[in-house]
Amino acid sequence: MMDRPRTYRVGWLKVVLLLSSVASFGMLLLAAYQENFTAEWRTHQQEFAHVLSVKATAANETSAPAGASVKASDYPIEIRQAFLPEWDKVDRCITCHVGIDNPAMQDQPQPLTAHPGDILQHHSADRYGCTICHQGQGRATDKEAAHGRVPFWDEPLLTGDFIQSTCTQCHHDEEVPQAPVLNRGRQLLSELGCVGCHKTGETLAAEKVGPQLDSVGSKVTRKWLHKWLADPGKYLPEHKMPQYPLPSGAIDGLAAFLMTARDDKIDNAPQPKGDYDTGADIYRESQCIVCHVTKLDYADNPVGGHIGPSLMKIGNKINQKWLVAFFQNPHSFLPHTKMPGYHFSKKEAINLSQFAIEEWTDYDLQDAEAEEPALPTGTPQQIALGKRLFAELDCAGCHELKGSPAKRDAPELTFIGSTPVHQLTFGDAKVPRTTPDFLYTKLKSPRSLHHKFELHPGEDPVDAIWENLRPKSLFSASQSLPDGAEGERLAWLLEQAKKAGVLEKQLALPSGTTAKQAHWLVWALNEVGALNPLKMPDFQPSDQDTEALAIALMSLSEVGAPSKRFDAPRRSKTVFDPKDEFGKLERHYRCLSCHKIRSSGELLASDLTYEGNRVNREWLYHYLNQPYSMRRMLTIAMPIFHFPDEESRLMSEYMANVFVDSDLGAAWKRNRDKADAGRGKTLFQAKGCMACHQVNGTGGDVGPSLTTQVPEFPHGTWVGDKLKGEWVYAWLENPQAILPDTIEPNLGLSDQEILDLTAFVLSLKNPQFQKKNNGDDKNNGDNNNGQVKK
Amino acid sequence: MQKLAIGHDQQSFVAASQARGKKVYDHYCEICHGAEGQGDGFNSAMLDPPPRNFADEAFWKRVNDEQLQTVISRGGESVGKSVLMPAWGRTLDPSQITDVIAFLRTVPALAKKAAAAEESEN
Amino acid sequence: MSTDLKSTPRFQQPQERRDFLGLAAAWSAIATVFLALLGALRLPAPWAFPESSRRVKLGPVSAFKGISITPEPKERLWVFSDDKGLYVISAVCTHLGCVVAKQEDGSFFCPCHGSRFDTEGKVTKGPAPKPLLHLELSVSADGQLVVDHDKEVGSDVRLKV
Amino acid sequence: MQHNESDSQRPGEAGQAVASGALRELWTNLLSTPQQFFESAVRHGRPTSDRAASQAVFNNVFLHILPTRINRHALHVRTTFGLGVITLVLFFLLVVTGVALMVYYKPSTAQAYDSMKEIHYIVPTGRFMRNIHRWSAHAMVLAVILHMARAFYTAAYKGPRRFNWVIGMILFVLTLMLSFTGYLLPWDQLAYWAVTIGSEIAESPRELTDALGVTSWFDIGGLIKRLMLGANQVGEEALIRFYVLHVVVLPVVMCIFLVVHFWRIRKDGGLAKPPESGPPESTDHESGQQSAESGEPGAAAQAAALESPPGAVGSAKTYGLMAVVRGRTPAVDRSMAHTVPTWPNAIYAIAALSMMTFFVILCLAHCFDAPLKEHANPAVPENPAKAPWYFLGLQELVSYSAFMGGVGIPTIVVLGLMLVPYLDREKENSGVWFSGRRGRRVCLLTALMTTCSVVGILAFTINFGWLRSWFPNIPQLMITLVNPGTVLLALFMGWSFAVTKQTNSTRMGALAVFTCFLVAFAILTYFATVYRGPNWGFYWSHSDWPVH
Repeated sequence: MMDRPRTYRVGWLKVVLLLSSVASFGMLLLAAYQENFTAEWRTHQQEFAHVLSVKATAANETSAPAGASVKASDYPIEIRQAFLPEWDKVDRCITCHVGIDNPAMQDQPQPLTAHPGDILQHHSADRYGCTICHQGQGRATDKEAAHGRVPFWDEPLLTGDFIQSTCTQCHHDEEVPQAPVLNRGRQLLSELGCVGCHKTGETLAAEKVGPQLDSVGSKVTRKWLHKWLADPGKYLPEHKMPQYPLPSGAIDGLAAFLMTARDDKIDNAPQPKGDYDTGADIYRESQCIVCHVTKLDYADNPVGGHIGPSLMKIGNKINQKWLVAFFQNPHSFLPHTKMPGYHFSKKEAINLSQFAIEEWTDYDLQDAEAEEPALPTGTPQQIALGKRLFAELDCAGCHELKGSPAKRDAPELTFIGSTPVHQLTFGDAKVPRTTPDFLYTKLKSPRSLHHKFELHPGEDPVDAIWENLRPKSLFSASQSLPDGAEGERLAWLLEQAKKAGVLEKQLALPSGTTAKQAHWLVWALNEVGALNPLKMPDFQPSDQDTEALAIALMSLSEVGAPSKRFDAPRRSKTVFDPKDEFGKLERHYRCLSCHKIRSSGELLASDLTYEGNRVNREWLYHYLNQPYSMRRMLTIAMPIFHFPDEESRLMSEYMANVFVDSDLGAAWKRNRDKADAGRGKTLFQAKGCMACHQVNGTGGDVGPSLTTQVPEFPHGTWVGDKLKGEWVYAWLENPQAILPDTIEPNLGLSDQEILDLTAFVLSLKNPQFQKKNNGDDKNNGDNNNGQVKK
Repeated sequence: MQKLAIGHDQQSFVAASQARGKKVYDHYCEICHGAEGQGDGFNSAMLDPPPRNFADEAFWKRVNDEQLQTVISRGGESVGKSVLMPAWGRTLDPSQITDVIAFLRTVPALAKKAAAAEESEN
Repeated sequence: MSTDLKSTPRFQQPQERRDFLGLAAAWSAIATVFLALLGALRLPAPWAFPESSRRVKLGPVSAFKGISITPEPKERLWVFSDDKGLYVISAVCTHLGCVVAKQEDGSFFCPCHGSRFDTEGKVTKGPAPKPLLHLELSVSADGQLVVDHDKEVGSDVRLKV
Repeated sequence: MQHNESDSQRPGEAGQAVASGALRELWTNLLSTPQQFFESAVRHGRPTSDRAASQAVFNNVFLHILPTRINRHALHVRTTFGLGVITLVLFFLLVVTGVALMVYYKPSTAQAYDSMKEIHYIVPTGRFMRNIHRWSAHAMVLAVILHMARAFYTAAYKGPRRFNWVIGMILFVLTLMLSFTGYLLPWDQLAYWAVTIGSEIAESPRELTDALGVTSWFDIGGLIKRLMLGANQVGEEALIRFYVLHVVVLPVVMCIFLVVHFWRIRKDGGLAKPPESGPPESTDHESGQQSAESGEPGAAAQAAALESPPGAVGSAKTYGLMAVVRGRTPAVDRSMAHTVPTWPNAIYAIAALSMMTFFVILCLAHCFDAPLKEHANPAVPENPAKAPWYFLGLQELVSYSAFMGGVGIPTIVVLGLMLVPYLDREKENSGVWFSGRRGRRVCLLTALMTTCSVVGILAFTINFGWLRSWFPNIPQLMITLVNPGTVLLALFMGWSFAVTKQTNSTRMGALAVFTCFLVAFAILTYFATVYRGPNWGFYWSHSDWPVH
């Protein structure tokens, strides 16, 4: 007989099976529970349904119409999405942000609240989704992932004004409506001269923003130039020149090079002494203060305009000879300047320059400078070095200088906004790894986004240091590294650094091993920033400007709308640039520096686009010859240009005939017979017009006085003398339609009221001139098509 | 994610509304009602009756938002006050007026704060 | 035929008569597998289909007022406006889902199987079992006309505006 | 109704009575149909005897891959650690979850990534399914490698199982191919660059043909790559090809080989086991086995089917299953004493193992999400672009020579391992771990040697570079032939020859060479995973990586 087979013990396997089955079962249940019940969005939607029902109840009680009329129980809890196949997007943001299109939800906290502003009226969430503008991960259904603040998602939710950077996907105009920060940033990109060195595609025009340097050697003193290059902020706190950490050797070279840019004619001109007081009169007549800072108020705040450079301390800087030449013909020195061409005679220019030099000299500074040793003239080596540096740093990106063309070889920024984050170099900086943070930090402090130079084991320290020394021009003159022992070569490097002015003259290598010496040299060079290859200067922009710039750069993106259908219509921008006689005059007097004509120019003074509809020609002709201030509040007025008679006649006629829109105030022309000035006068009182406008010395001072008194003006200065009925009519109809920012309220007057008021306004004519201009009365304040009287 | 270095975060909507209101106020109202809302603007000297002083707490006890909305949008005339207060209802949209009112409500507190600061300086 | 085997004692491994442990283990394993399969069956029905919402905003209500018929071909429906208010008729044939065409006399005609409907959508001819659907209209909080493809209403229901 | 009618007519004429009798039968049949149906499907109740248990296994389509009785040795944990079963369970999980994922996955470059996100966020259980799929895939590779090691160290590649070892190697390669093809499908950065590197490796034979100057008429590397990608770069074509391979071709091939693999286990006599007592498997058995391998399943093979009793006395006697069924008394010998009925013993073992595997995978899937990086960007490579872990050892070798590391050495290793059973024919100690104490010592020594040499050569290369650093103009052929990878390979070969000579045993040599490969694979994989950073540079830890 065989042995009984021993039983194989299977019991423990049953236990294992039971335990693992039960555990797996539990695991599956847990997964099912999480899948079906725990999602955050369910909570939000339940909350939303509750708020809806509360609001609906409240609405029923007050029986007021309300947007919310859904019972909580009727409200389905489900994933909501904007399905955008054309954009390859599915945005589920509205799964949590459920109240986005419900104005009644404005008082709710995130995520239930309504979208602020009226943007959704033009960009409905159904059609455009959310991530097109806000970025983030639209497909995700949990908060962190949806906001894109997770690893491996390159487009986290944009915060704050950074949302504006995505407008440019469809809005290709220079100015994007409702994106003021973006617009400001783009403007800054041009104004700061960023486009001088960086290519940015076609969106931004490259213009040289710095002064032309062709005669800078004749213009400024060497001492000043030296100090300016070393620290422009010391001379002018609000300067625009960016800073580049330059060693003194480089500044010597640049100054020496720039001083060679001279104009012989200026240098050789005789220099008679001018008269300060006459100069002061010219200064006042010319209204320099409109564009230039000319003094400081009691709190040391600059007073004056910011169109031109500040004039403070120019006496410490500028050669009077150059100034005389400049006053006579500014445009030959600065072709793109906004400075108008005045008709200064040589004598006037000398007087004005005398005034300027005496007025705006810091005499303490002058005395202090007089005590400093005179600077030696530049050696040929320095001049050559300066020329190389000028090219290496691409100064020509901002400054015109004959013989030095701009390279524009800085990294291209055309698609910087869509560059993947991991391609951006953050260096050792401790900032979040996002594109907005990169741009912001880079602009704020360019050198913080670099790896500190370190010696790596295995590489030759001398070679490595030599390769990384900047600016290269300072050193390349000495050709290449010599051979020899490492200690000797290090000593040679130190010598070069001293020669270039990078390191102090008295420094010496510490004793010890060559490794120690190399380490010391790296430390010393790092201290003075000579081992940082970055060429970008430091603009030190304000926080606000930095953000605006970063937003503008973010908007330079490869990402765009999937089809042209999404492109916002381009608003045709009517540029005013006539090639006729008037255009010539405009270019000479630079009217557009202050006035706006169509879409060109600035709005510092009035918009001239409809000037022909606005004022009658006679008045305009006289005004051009003798401008006066329109309001008591304003102390500045149009400069007195001393236009030759034929020029002022040409300008007034041109404006009266060209700057006209025949539709403007057409109703006045049709119905003027029905107008009654008497009724208008009553209305003027009843509508409270005198709160802002003066008539015969009574009334407020907000808008222009309707009875301005300028005794010496050869023609009536009252509103009836000046304005035309069609314009007054159109203005009263809707002031904001003509000047969007005006604070004159739209009173919603009826047609008849407008007619009456217009008639009343036009009846306000200066009695002193009534008789004198009797012949004109019929046409005054109306369509005056007659010739200007000689 | 860390907070952006730029430092944007959810602003409360009330604060945003006040800030927007302040902008509107500065543009349209300040010239008469004054920079601090105390009825002492540049143009106030020319006006009779003088513009409203919003620092006056008694005033705030009398009015509610709806009344203010009316007087701003339809002018002083509509509530039997001076015609020198024009109607802004066609120039500003209702939300702007709401913002302005939100700002005006902060005026008494601001005035008090300013007064306290001045006192402590003295 | 197996009797002789059974009678051979050495082939008989002792079988536990009441194998609670084994039963529990076996059934819990079966239950687990069953639950897993059940979970997997949930997979083909996603939380949201890759398509636009069934509640569609057609546009501001004012755009439909006073215009007697506004075709919305993308949404396969017409918006009608009469003196009582707005209503919507779906263009999907109730027979087998073809899109019906609107005749000049205001009646509807289905090209697939010849169903005909009168101006109110009632069947006048052909295999369609039901009149064309009238869909629920509402006004959203931001003043838009909203149609819900999933909610049918009576043919006399109007949205007053 | 009709039934009632016929009921009422029942007392009528005879014909009707017959008819009504048939109808009644129909009715009773109908009533008993559920029970009959169940009995027809499950032809036995819960087995109450060994005999019935055997029948249950034998009659069941799913279970009959198992023998009716199984050696107790096979059920011991130490024997196999259940690795084969685990691998099968993982494969099964992969098939099920894979099919589920196919419902949503769209194999196009424009939509693949988005469909992954959809699976993640909008598909109920989608994320879970993908996690299970991903972790099962990784686990399966690991399980396959361990299963292979188990088979090798217990000498299960020998004797009758030589061909099954070869099949196993094929399955191993298929597993890697499945993993690799699946890697591209999410179309993220990881996928894109891993596959780009993979396809470049496929092209790397050019390194050799270029060096020999024969590429212009014999471009095997370029051919393979272009066949694989359907283009010169990884793109739409590659994605669809990989998809087809991943979801149809490779799984089907895999299934076919799996079936053969299982079939051979039974036909080759179950699991390898030590001779518990009595003489070891005799040489005459060996000769019989050879005929079996040549395609004629002879008597010996049948004998093997029932746990091939050692010493198979009277091999004319059959122990096949047929014997059980036909009711003949099976051989009464001692080996029966070591077997237990498959039902319930093996069934419980398999079920418990499966469920444990399932549980582990569920835990992994629950705790860790499968990686999904940024959308593939052909312009910006990942840095470092690391392959999946099981290829990282190769990637380390690839960093010396693409051809040798990516094609040459893997081919040599795989072919070499396939050849082992034909070179080592020693019979003793089958089923014994490391073939006893001597083998254990050899393995330990070999592991030590391998560790030293691999670590040494890595350290040397990092500190001093390789040929190119010393002789910049050295011909590529030299580097292809002499690089750290080939040096190690040569060293391992030499070592195992030395061991063979020293111990005078081919089995010991085989153990040595396998240990070399396994340990080197482990070290290289660990090294490349942990110490390699951007630009494939050496870093002590991830925190030293340069931030960029």
